[in-house]
This record gives sequence, C-alpha cells and structure tokens, in this order.
Amino acid sequence: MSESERKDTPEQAEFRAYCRDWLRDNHPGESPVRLPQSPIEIMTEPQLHWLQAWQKAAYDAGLVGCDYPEAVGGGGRKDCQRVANEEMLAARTPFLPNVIGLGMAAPTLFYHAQEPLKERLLPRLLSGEDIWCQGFSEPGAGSDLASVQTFAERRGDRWVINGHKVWTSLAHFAEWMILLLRTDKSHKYDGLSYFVVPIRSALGKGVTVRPLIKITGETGFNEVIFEDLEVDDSYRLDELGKGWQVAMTTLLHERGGGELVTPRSGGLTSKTSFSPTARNLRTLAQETPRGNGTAADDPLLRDRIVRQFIREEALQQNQRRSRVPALQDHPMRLQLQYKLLISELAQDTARLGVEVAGPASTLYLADEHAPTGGQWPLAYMNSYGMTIAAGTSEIQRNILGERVLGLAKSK
Amino acid sequence: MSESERKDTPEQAEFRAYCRDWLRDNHPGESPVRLPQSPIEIMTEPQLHWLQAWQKAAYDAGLVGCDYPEAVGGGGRKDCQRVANEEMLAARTPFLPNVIGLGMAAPTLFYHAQEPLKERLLPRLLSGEDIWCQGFSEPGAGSDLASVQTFAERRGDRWVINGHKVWTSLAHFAEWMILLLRTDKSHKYDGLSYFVVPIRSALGKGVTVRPLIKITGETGFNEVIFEDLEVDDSYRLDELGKGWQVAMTTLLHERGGGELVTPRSGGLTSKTSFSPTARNLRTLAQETPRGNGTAADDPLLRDRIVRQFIREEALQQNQRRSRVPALQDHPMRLQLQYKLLISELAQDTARLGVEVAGPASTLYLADEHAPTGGQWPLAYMNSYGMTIAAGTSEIQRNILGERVLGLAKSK
Amino acid sequence: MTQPTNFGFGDECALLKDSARKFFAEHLPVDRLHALVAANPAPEAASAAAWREDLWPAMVELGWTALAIPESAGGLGLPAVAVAGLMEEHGRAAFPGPLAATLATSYVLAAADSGSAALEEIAAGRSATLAFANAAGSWHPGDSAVTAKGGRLSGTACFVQEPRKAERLLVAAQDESGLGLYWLASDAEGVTVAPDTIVDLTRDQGRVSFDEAVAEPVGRNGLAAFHAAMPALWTLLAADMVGAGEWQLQTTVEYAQARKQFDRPLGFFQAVKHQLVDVMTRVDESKSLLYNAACALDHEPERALQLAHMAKASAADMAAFASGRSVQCHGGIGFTWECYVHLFFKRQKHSEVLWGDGAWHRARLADILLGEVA
Amino acid sequence: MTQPTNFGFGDECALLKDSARKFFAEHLPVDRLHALVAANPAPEAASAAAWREDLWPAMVELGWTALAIPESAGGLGLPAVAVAGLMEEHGRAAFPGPLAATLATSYVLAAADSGSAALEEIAAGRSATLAFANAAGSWHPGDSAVTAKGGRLSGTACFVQEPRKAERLLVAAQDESGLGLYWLASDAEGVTVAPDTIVDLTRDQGRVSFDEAVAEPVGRNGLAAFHAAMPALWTLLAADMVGAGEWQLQTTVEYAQARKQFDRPLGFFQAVKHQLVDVMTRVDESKSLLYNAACALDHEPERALQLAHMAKASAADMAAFASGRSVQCHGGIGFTWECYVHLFFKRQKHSEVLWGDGAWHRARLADILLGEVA
Repeated sequence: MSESERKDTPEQAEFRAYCRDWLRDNHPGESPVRLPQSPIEIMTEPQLHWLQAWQKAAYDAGLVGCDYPEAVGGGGRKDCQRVANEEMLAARTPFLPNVIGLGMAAPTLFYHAQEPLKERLLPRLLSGEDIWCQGFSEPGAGSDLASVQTFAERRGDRWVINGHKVWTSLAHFAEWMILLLRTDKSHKYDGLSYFVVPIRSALGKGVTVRPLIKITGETGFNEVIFEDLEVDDSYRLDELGKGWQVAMTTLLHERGGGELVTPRSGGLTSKTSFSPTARNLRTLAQETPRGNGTAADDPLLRDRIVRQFIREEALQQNQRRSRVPALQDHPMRLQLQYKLLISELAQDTARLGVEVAGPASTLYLADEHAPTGGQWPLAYMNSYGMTIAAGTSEIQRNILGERVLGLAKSK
Repeated sequence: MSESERKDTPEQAEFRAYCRDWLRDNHPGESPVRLPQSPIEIMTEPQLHWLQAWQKAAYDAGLVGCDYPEAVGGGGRKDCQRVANEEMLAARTPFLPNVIGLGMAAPTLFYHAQEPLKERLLPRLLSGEDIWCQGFSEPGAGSDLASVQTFAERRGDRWVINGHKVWTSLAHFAEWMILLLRTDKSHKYDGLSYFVVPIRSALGKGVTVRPLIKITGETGFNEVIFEDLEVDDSYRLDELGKGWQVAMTTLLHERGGGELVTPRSGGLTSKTSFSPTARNLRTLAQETPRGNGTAADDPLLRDRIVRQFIREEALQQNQRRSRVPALQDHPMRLQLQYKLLISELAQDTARLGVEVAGPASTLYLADEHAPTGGQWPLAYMNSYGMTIAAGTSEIQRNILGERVLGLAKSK
Repeated sequence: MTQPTNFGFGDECALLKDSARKFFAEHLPVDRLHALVAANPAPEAASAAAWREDLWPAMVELGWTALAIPESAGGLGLPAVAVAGLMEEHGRAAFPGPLAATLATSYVLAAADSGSAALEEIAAGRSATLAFANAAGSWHPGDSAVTAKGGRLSGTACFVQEPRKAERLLVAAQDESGLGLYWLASDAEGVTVAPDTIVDLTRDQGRVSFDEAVAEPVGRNGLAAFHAAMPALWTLLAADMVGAGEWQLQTTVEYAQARKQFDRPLGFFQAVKHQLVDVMTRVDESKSLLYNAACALDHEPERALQLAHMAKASAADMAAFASGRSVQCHGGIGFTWECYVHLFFKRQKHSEVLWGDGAWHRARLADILLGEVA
Repeated sequence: MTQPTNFGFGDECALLKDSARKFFAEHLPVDRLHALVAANPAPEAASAAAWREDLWPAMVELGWTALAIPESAGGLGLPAVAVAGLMEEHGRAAFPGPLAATLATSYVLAAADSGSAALEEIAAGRSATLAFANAAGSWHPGDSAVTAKGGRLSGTACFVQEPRKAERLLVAAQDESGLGLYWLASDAEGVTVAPDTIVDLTRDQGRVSFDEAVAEPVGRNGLAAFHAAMPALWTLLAADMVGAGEWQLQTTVEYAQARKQFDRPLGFFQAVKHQLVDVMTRVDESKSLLYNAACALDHEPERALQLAHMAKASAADMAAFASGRSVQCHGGIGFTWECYVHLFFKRQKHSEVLWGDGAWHRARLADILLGEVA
C-alpha cells in the first residue's frame, strides 16, 4: 500500500485501481523523437503531436481533468486528480503538453468565465487538442506585471487590441491565449482587464508570433505582437477593470496554491526526458572516472550530492506537510515556497552535475562523448528559466516576506 | 628586503631602520594580564594601563603619529606611518589602545578643528594618555545615522546637550568624545553639527556612562546619557549645520579610505591576543583529534580551511593593489570593500574554527579543556560586532552599490 | 511498512504539542528564562546550570518522562511524532532541564529491552542521562572510555548532557561482552561530576568520572541498543532545534516589523526581508524532515536511520543560519546580553554539534546513498 | 626573492594592457563578436569555432605571440604581469582565437629550455597549442595517452584547446625517457583533429589523434617543463576569467541602472544591488590574486605554484558566481540568445573547468598549506 492510499476515500480507492490498470495497459512507452526537458521547450511538431496523443488518450480515459464538472468536459469526480497524478507519476508517464492550459488557463476559466465559454473551451483544453499560452509579460513589464501596456480599445461590442507580449511559451503551437491587458490608462491596477483570445486563427490577421531563442539555443517561447486584433466582448473574463484579480487566480494556481489540483504526469521521475535530480547526479558521479575511482568516491562531492538528496526529500516532505494543518502555522507558508525552492534546487543540482562531469561538461548535445548526452549543461542553463520566469526568485522572496511573514512591501 | 622596502624613499628607509632597531630593544613582551581580542573589548584597568604604557612608549619613540605636524604633537614626517605600522606588524607588537582616537578622532580633528584645539588635544590623543570615544549611534539611529536626536540648544557661547548615545566603545575609559548631534530639528542632514566633548570630567555632572554587556558577556561598549551638559562653542568642529560632512570624514577614515594613515600595531599576527585567522585555524585543525588522525586530515575541512587562506591572501592583495592606479578602475572601489570583507572573513573563519573544534567548541573561556582557551566561540560571537558595528554589512553593500557601482539609492 | 500521509500526527499528538506550548509559555516565558539562566554575564563565570527544578513534578505528572516508554514498562508508549511535537515546543521555549536527556535515555533503555527497573524508574519520574562520549568527543558509543569489571565502573565519560540535573546515569562501558549498559545514581559513591563551563546558558554539560562505582548492568547488547536508539535521539534533537529556529524567525520578524530606519520598517529592505525568508524556508525544510524521520521511527523503521541523518543534518545547517541571521538582523541590540536572541544563538550552537554536526551526518548518509568508499 | 609593491606592473605593462583593450574593442566589439560566433543557435549544431583569422597578422605584428618568449629565442621576454594584463583584456572581450593557447605553449617551451626552433616559430607568428589531457580529462600531463616511439606519435589527446585554429601542436607523449615533448604541425600527416561540440561559442576544443605522426622532440624533461609552466597557464587563464567577470559585472550594472520596474531602476532593489556588490568583491579578490600570482612568476618563483593555485581557484568560483548573477539579474532578456551575456556565461563555464576547477586547485593547496594526508 502506498503512502497516499491509507487516506483514500472509497471513490478515490476505486479510481486509483482503475488508473493503475489503465496505465499498465496504455503507457505510451518511449518517444520516437528526443523530448525536451519540459513542455515549455517543445520545439517541433513531431514532439508536440506525440505528446498531444498521449494527453488525449489520458483525457479520454478520464485521468486528466477528472475533478472538473462533466458539463465542461471533466470527469465530475471529487478530489481524484491527485490520485491520477500520483499514479501517472508512479507509472513514469511522459509530461502533458498543454501545461499552460491545464495549470493556468483552466482554473482561471473555471472561476471567472461565463458558462457558455467554459463549455466551449474547456473540453478541448483538457484533452490537449487546443494548446494554450499565456500573454502576461511585456518588454517593459516583467517583475512589475501590473505595468502592462498592451491596450484594448472598445468599439461597441468589440475590442481592438494592440501591444507586445514576450516569453509566451507555446505560442507557436497555441490556439488560445489568456491575455492580461489594459482597458484604462489612468489606473495602474484597476485599468487592467483579462481576455481569452484565439491567436492561431488570427495569425497574419492582427497577430504575429515570433520565436525567441533561449541561451540554450532552444526555442519554445515567443514574442506575440498584436496589431489591431479585433475580439468580441464575450471573450472577456470577469468584469471590466478586474483583470488584476483574475490574474491573481492564474498566478495562485501557477504557484501551486489553488484549490483545483492541476493534472500532472511524469515530471522528475519520467523516463522519457531528463531532469536534474539527485538520483541522476548519483548515477553521473558513479559513471565519471576520477583519479583511481569515480567521482562518487570524492568526499567533497559526496557531501554535496547528499545535500541535494536532503533538499529533494525536504521539498517532498514540505508538500506532504502542507496537507497537515496541525503541523503548520500559516496556511500558505509551504505552498508559496514551492516555486522558489524547486527552481533553486534544480539549478544547484544541475550546476553540481556540471561540476561532477568535469572537463567533459564542456561538451554539448551533439557531442558523442558528452556525459548524459550533454543534458547537464543544458539543464543548468535552463534552470535560469525556472528562477526567472513566473516571478523571479527575488519576487518570490518578496511575496513570501510580505504575505507570509507580514513584512512591509518592498515596492 | 621586504616587499615594501623596494619603494622606500630615503627618509622612509632611514626611518624603517630606526623603527626596527627601536622595536628590537623595546618590544613590551607578553602582557601580564589576559588581553581581549581587540581594543574595543578592553574591560579592566590593568589591561588598559599596560596597553597605554605601550602606546606612550611607541609615541615617545616617534612610531605613532609620525605623519602629523610637530605643532600638534606629531613627528612631522612624510608618509612614514605606514613604515612604522609595517615594522610594528612584523615585530608582532600589541595593539594600540586608543583605537577610536587614532583612527577616527585624530583625522577628523586634523581636517576640521581650529589650530588651538588641535594643539591642545592631539598630543595626548596620539600618546594614548587621553582615550577617546565616539558618540554617533543612538537607540533610534543605527544604520540610519542621520536621524540622530541628541540635541544641543544654544545659550550664548555655550551649548546645552541632552540625548542618548549607544555602542560607544571605550566610553568608560575615555576623556573625550567626538559627538554627532542635532542643532536644528527642521533639517535632517543640515541640522547636524559636530562637537568634541570632555566626558570624563563631566561624569555625574551631565554625563552618565553605563556599560552595555555584549552577547559574549564582555563589556567594552556603553550607553552615554547627556542631561543638560554644557559645553563651550569652541568645542564645535567646522561650521554649524556641517556635522554630516564632518562625520563623513570620520567614517571615511574608519573605513580605511582616508589620506592619513592610521597608526596601527599588532592586529592579526600579534602574539599577545587571539584572532580568527587561517593560520590559527590550521593549528587548531592539526591539534584536534578526529577519527584516527586530526581534523586537518578531513578533506572537507581541508577544502574549507584553504578557502580561508585564499580569502585572507586576497584581502591583503586587495590592499596592495589599491595603491597601484594602473590596476584599478575606480579609486574607492577596493578601499570601501575592506570593512565588509574583513568582517565577513573573520566571521566565517571563526565559525569554521568552532566547527573544527567539534564537541569541545561547546566549552567557554573558563573551561580548562576548551580548545585555544575558548577563544573560537568567543571570536565567532564577537564577529557579529564586526558585521554590525560601524555600518552593518547590509549598509556596506548599499554604499558599495551606490558609490562605486552607481546604482540607485535604496533609501 | 509505509508511512501515513499525515505523519501519523493525529489529534492526540496535536493536543500534547499544544499543551506543552502552553506549559512552557506559562511557566517560563523568555523574559523569566533570561532572568533565570543569564543572571551572571561575566565571560569567565562557571556555568550555573540553572533550571526550574520545581516544575519537574508537574512535568512528570503530565506523563512527559513516560512518553516513549512502552506500556509494558509502565510508560505511555506514544509514537515518536508525539514526542517530536513536545520537543519542538521544548526548543521554542529554549527550556532548560533534564527532560530531553531523560527521554533520550528512555529510548536507549527501551531499545535494550532490558526488563530492568530502569525504565520504570524513569516512567515514575526519575530524570536520567546518557554517558558515552570520550574525551576526543567521539559520538560512537563503542569508543567509550569507561570500563566495567564485576559491576564496577571506572574511567571518565565526557560531553555528558545535564549531569548536574539528572538523577540517574545510563553508562556505555567496555566490558567482557563488548559494550555494556550500566545504570546508577548520579550521586552514587565513586561518581564525580565535573561540570564543564559552556557557552550555552540553557544547558548543563560535564565530565562524569567513575572510580569503582557500583552499577547495575541492563540489557544485553549495549552497542546494538545505542545504534537502534540513535535515530530517535537525532530526530528529537532536531525537533528542539526546529522549535528554537522558529522562535528565532518569529522574534526577528517582529523586530523587523517594529524597528524603523530611514523612515521605513527594517522589513521593507530586501536585504533583511530576503534573509528572513531564507531562514523560514530552512526552518520549514528541517521541520518537514524531522516529522518525516519521526514518522519513520513509528512506521518505517528500515528508513529511520537514513531519514534521521537527514533531519539532524538539515537542522544543524538551519540552526547555524537562523542563529547568525537572528543576531545580524537585530543589529546592535542583537549583540547585547539584554536581548534574548543570544540565548537561542548559544543553544543552537550547542545543539548543532551535539551527537554529530551536519558534515558528520552527511558523511554517514553518503555511505548509505552512494555506498562506502573502499 | 620578494615581490615589488606594485606587482612590477609598470608603465610598459599599462601601455600594453591599454593598447590591447583598444585593439579588441575596435576590431571585435561584443555585437560583432556575437554576430561572428553565435550565428547558428541550433542546440544540436556543431561548434563553428569562428574567429577573426584576418586579425592574426596584426596581433603578431604587435608582438603578442612573442611576449613570454625569452629574448634569446627571438621573443620580447616580458614579465608575466604584462602578459596577464593582455589576457585580462582578452577575457573582457571574450576574444576567440589561438592567442591564449599560443602563449600557454610558449611558457611550456620556454620552461623546457629546448633550444629548438619551436619558440622561434611562435615568436615569428605561428599559432600553437598543447596536447596532453587524456580521455578521462586528467590535467596531469604524466597521464597523457599519447606515446612516442622513434619520433613517431600514436594515440589521442583530448580536451585540446583551439585545435582547428592552431598551426602547431606541442604534445606530451610517453616515451623511453618518461614524458617527452614533441612539436609538429597540426596538419601534418598522421594527425587527425576531431572537433568537440562544445557549449562555449568563443572557443574551439577537440581530440587530436596521432597515427605514426612524425614529430620533433624538444627539450629533455617534459614533465618538469609542464610542471614549471603550469602556474603561468593557470594565472593567465585566471586573468582571462577576471576580464570576463568584469565585463559581466559592468554589463549587468548598466542594465540595472537602465531597466525600470515598479517605477524604480532595478539597482534600487537591494536584492539586485547586493548581488552585484558581491560580484564586484569576488572579481576584485580574483584580480588581486591573479596579479599576485603573476608577480610571483616574475619575482618570487618559490611561491608561484601556491599563488597560482589560489588565483585559479578564486577565479573559478568567481566566474561561476558572476555568470549566474549576470543571467539572473538580467531577468527574461538575460535568458535569450540575443542578449550577449550568454557568450560570457558559456566562456566562463569553460574556463572554470579548464586546467582544474576550484576544488582541484584547493586540494593541491591543502597539500601545500596543511601537508599531505598519509
């Protein structure tokens, strides 16, 4: 019996057994194409289509979106997504490609959209048929998100949008975007509104998507430029001027603090893509010659590798403890730490991997002699995406200091 | 030939030979009483008197204050204090007790006092007969020094002072205090003025000195309370309302950035008191049993001890490089780093000493089994005095970021 | 065996933790603690080892000495997570006294499965402590410098915790069978307690010398008993450190909210704010790891050793960091004797090195996780 | 022998450093460098190893290849501090090309006291590089996997720097006498260069295989020559890293001054400001240590080994820290290919591990400062 099973309700227990059976027979196996380290680095159509097929299969089987109501394409279950996630994790399935849709757009639609819009958009979002992206950051609005300048001008029941969004992961594959923009220039926060926008159908007709290249050489995120794009007022979420509040719902779920559990599959232990984990570090050290033995014999590296094992365990146990009210002082204290800790942990583990690999860490993806296929320097560079995107580590520390510790706002 | 001799002027070379001869014959030897780790922790009269006798002897011999003009009790030499300091360092003499006087009051008097005041006060300052202290910080004015509230009210040619100063090292032995106070409540910076105040003669008559006890249990700094203390206007330095500018001269010299070289003796390599240095760390490690050998065999500790050797060497080389314009971009860049780096280096070395000592690091000064007489935990605790006093490390980083790197002010 | 999701920390545990918090807050709030243990600041003063001996009967009455003792030996047989909750509050209060030493002793005795009267004495309220370290500070009981011959002890045990407060001693001594456990009164004939002078004001430590002191052998394999009990000792010490770390965090946060410089509360400045956030995340990591280790003691004994090493290693680093930041962020006032932060700073330094520092635990973890180096 | 106070860094050195800075800034400012080396971002592209080969004759004309070569061998015989000044500017420009490799080779040749024509070839402008590491990445030349028999080389040298840019190779090869040095053209018969695909866009690296390649033996004791020259190699690499670190600092400072968030320049926020100050102090420590080491090469050879270990160890840690902060403080833009910081980030990662990382140098320092462990 696994750790979580002890507390399963009868519905959960039955669903868990179902998931386990289904996964045993329907695991998609190894990908025929090299997969990136996370969904936001999907670069090619073959990668995308293989992963979309997996999401669709998992959705059709009821493992994705199971806690959403049936009316919006969900499974109508209660507290079962966590069960499905645990079983997918245990089965080491590939990740779900529609990561922005599932983690950010879906809960935002759920809490802020009108019923007809939910019923129209959520089924194809949950199934992965429609990929979603997020239009929040701009060249002048990074950490200071509320200073977005993308503007929508009202013309009757329509809005005309002009502006420039950046770091929009998956925009090159996305049908839809969640879009934070300005409808009033005289108020910083209260001048913001929130829309969903069909971008794929508008490519070349008011929407331009240009790939941005990351320091790794990979693409995966984009600039999106709006030039007189017209959208209907029915695509607005919640009231005019309430965009900041809607965006908070999005960010809350992004930071793992929402009520609705995001469907997740794979991740750290997936066998289909590489992640900078302590276990992988150990394997690398044991395979790296050093002196008369291996790097795993070096007392300094042993100490540092063990530190990463401890931090990984601590993060897992933080998540476990976040569900035990008697062992917490402040309800958001552990949840709001997650993004900061996981990103810095991954960065430090990846960096240590580069050190463990030694001179061969200079070798990159296409070098036949690169340890672990050059994934360690790739992961180290990508880790800065984690500590920068979705609120830099500096912003995360502000949030924690202000919301959890009650210290004065730094801005 | 030592490193510095190569560049000696003829005057310096002759003076160096003189210093060396004098020190060979006049080294005071071991103190009959246990000395503290630095002058600001002098606790007892026997400690003070022994150290004062040493300063007086060195002054009489011309080794202290040699770059000051003869009219104010100096030696009238040019660029010779550095020579004397180097020779005292090499001879491992004890430290000079009048540390606030020499390092802060003397240059401030030199640049801002009228001649008669200089001629009256500097000779006994340089000789160590008059101990000086500094009245800057207050309960409400720590990092934000310019918010001092101690107030002087004018009554003709006299001023009546009321207020409360804290962290005044050596106040319990001091004849004189340099005092930053407020003469105008309507301007934060321009309302400040700067005085020298005789405090010993006013004890019980407007001045109360109360020892503050440090976390180590040691005394050495004090609260000083002024209640209607009257002083003459001739004790004011520079113009009314220019106190902040005068204080900047004091702080510049405290941070090692002044033109006038502070007389120094002993310090890190003195044999008469303990300091947390890499060499002492090595000795401790080599004497501490660990497993079948000593702590000096432990690869992790070796790595960390070596790091401290590197940082010590770097700091010495920073000081050397600060005198080579061709190898610097910004004139204050290295000097302004000194206080930050030396205090954090000492803290980290002391902390590592505690770790190296292992279980026996729990033992304190009076325990016969304490490694190095319990000096390591003492030094570790005292190191927080270094990272807090005279501008916390946080303030030092602000100063460096703003003055050297030109970043926007954080306040 | 696997662990319950909630660490097995149920209502009974929450109740115990809550009542402990109230007990400590009522009977020894930090101002009274300071008055009690920090009365003499002289740096060369001997350690006074002051504590509220008058509170001991109440603590016994609450069953605290009997928590970890099996019901068969007259104890309450509570799970380790319950004891961890108590010890977290014990640390938050920086509570002085022999409770932690007594609980530790009860774990070793329970592991020795002695069937002797020793456990019953503790269950009935006798305080006790362990004597096993040698002069070099080895925490390996097999290195004990005490020997036993015909039931009589000779030699000296060092780094004994609370020797002046504990009424009984459980001694690891070299004897014919290997390492034996011996039980005697701390004031028995032939026993001399030489107190150490220590930095920590809330603790007592000393050397205990034995000169043909008569002692009762308990259990069979002393080394095995110690090894079985050490994970519990490390975990409970980590709990004390986490409680103390949380006190350091909250107290410094309060100061940063109240203290103004440059017309702003200190906490406005990111240099202070971010340090405090880092203290919080480290306290939380250590807290999660300690309940994980405690739960393993109760439900997953095969992983208890590994998880206890993790808990103590994490707590040691957290304590060092939280202590440094608590003084630094308090500025000048934090460097004074009158400010309470030094009590916790010193207690944490003591706990950090006690029964193995971070590097020591990580070296043992490396042998488990990466294999021993030939 | 002792060191001069000013590191021996006189007017001639300052002039060389200044002219180098102008040369690099004029001929390959960072925007043109980026266009040159970062033209193809595809993550699986082979390393292009682009450089301005057309600038080489001018650099030779300025005497740069001859700097470290004794006057007796046709060189300029400048002190190491002068060469360090040049290399600091070389790093500040992240300059691609075989200059560093050529200078390194000249130090080994000079230490070998070969009397051969090799040094004269370099003085006259031939570029060259060293081939000595084995496939496991050992930086100990005695571990070379190349063998020499009757003047013919066999085997493979790995982690050779700039193999496609250098015209000559100086190879450490196992021969009858122990370790010998061998000199040959990089396009000689029997020599195959297999370029690595590397992260660093400003460098070239590869494996050089020898199949009965005819080479000229130079000097007598190759191992001694390498050991004598290594401190110079580490010091000059540290100089390159310090120059690059200073670029990272200044570029990030400029961004923090210009970029506004929350109506404030980024540099207002202590989280950014203090990180940049820490970068500065580390750059400065490394810079002081590298000129200290260079001066020791010139004036205090008995301490050159120790001080060079310090310089490279410090530079390695500095480079890692400065690189990380340069990307992080640039935020999203710093994570893009179009922002120049990645060029320096990648160069510093390469330099960090080249010829021994921080831990490797500290382990050797420990043997010097603390004695070897039996």
